[in-house]
Amino acid sequence: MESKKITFSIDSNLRDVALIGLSINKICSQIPLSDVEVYQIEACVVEAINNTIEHAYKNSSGNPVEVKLNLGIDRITFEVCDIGIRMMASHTPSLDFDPDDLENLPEGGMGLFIIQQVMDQVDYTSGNGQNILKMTKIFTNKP
Amino acid sequence: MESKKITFSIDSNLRDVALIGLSINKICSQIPLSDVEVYQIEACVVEAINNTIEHAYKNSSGNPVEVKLNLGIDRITFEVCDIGIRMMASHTPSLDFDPDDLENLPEGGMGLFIIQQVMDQVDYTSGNGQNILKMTKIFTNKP
Amino acid sequence: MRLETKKEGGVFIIRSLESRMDAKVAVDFRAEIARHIDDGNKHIVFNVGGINFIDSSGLGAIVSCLKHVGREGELVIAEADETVLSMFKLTRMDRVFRIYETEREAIQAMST
Amino acid sequence: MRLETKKEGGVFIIRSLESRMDAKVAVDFRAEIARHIDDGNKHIVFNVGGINFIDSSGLGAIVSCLKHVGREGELVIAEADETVLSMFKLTRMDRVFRIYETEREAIQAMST
Ligand SMILES: Nc1ncnc2c1ncn2[C@@H]1O[C@H](COP(=O)(O)OP(=O)(O)O)[C@@H](O)[C@H]1O
Ligand SMILES: Nc1ncnc2c1ncn2[C@@H]1O[C@H](COP(=O)(O)OP(=O)(O)O)[C@@H](O)[C@H]1O
Repeated sequence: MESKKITFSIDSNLRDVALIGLSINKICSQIPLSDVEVYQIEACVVEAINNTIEHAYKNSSGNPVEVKLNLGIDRITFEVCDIGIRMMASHTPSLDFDPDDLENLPEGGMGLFIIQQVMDQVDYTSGNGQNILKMTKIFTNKP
Repeated sequence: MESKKITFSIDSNLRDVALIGLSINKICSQIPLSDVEVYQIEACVVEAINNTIEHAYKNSSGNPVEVKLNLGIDRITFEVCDIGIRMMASHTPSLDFDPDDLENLPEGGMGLFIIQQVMDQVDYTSGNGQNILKMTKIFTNKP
Repeated sequence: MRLETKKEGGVFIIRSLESRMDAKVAVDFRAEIARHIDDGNKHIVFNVGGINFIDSSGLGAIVSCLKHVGREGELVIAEADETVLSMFKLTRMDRVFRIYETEREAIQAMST
Repeated sequence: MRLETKKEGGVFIIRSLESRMDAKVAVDFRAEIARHIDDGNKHIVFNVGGINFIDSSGLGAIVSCLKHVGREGELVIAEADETVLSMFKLTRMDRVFRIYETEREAIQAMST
């Protein structure tokens, strides 16, 4: 069976991000994943879109954000695409902090870490003025 | 508050229609509508997309189908767009049949009728090679 | 379209293993049920309990099966949830099909 | 972000009337809670029972409030459902916040 495909497009505006999140949540709830897994996948895509809006487009609206979903037999992939500023050479996102050191708790910098934790594969590519964060989650299909 | 906007794009392939249907179902389930109303709105968009694939593109894949969703304070609109064959001058869709006349029960021709019944406003426009079926559903917002 | 079928007395029971009965699967459904009808199963209960979405192609396929069983046969619907039922009502197909709340009731009504 | 607040003894209770705590609302949330803290409410229960989605901006806003109440104050979480809780665990924030099953338990733990 060929994989199912859909593209979601919004303007670079935090207001519309939830519309993609909800859509992905419902589509993922049809595949063999737990509620928590579905939620975490939604969170990853939302984090990636937020990054695009906040960093690639520096919070300015009027720019295109696209998410291409590809649902295969045992995996789902998301390509989050922008034509803004590209991300600097990818460091491995880490989240090291002392839970008792109140003053130094992180208030940000958790997005890429969450994505790394949840997704099975994460790639970032830039070319021809377009940046693509590709995330893959593998699931076990019990037909 | 400005309205929320998202565009869904698929290839003209019946396989991918459900992905838009599911997305729209979830988004509509966040607004003040009953389960039956949400379902019927999903059905209308699916009918419109099916028509695009079956009639505008004569069941050939490889053509673009777009659905633009606009969620306002008291209404949701859907624009189903194709660049295929345009619909003939719109007749008022009717569904008249004798339920006891087995041989003459309709097996098709129900799509536009369903859309007319469910939606508050339906417009079809063609221009610049693009056809757009615009459907509006009004709801009462109780904040 | 993945279907589960069984026979109870003279009644043939069909249940969908898929939750959506849309244009993608309607043609297959029609063909598969036609085979069962041609095999002599003309008293059919279609249990739609597992279906949570049906469009006009799905409805059309069921109507086609109803025509195929003909006047000597029957095809009734069971366990439609509120949303699926609303589609039968919207297209006035609730006046064409006998619709039962449970599969059991449908089978009993047919056997008598 | 629409919030409901109330006071029970010395404990300030916040409940979200919105189901998503994401980047869109995080900045507002932070500012609004900061005002309440500046008004002297430093023993806070955040009942997240109505929230079914939180992202890292939402978590960051809660962390910011925790810092704001400071060492003399407290900010605890109550009624996180399984999915929201998983986000606290994923970011190890479950080791930063005291998380209670019910609002009642949270209030009691704070009052003693
Ligand atoms: N899509 C992107 N485009 C450009 N830069 C990005 C993008 N995503 C992430 N970054 C950079 O990586 C950093 C870490 O991102 P993240 O872990 O999501 O945390 P946060 O967004 O809260 O800073 C960001 O601060 C930003 O500098
Ligand atoms: N998007 C479209 N493009 C071209 N023709 C259309 C389109 N939608 C509907 N039509 C025409 O209108 C007729 C009625 O459509 P409909 O009520 O949906 O029933 P059905 O698709 O089952 O025939 C179709 O048979 C077709 O001729």
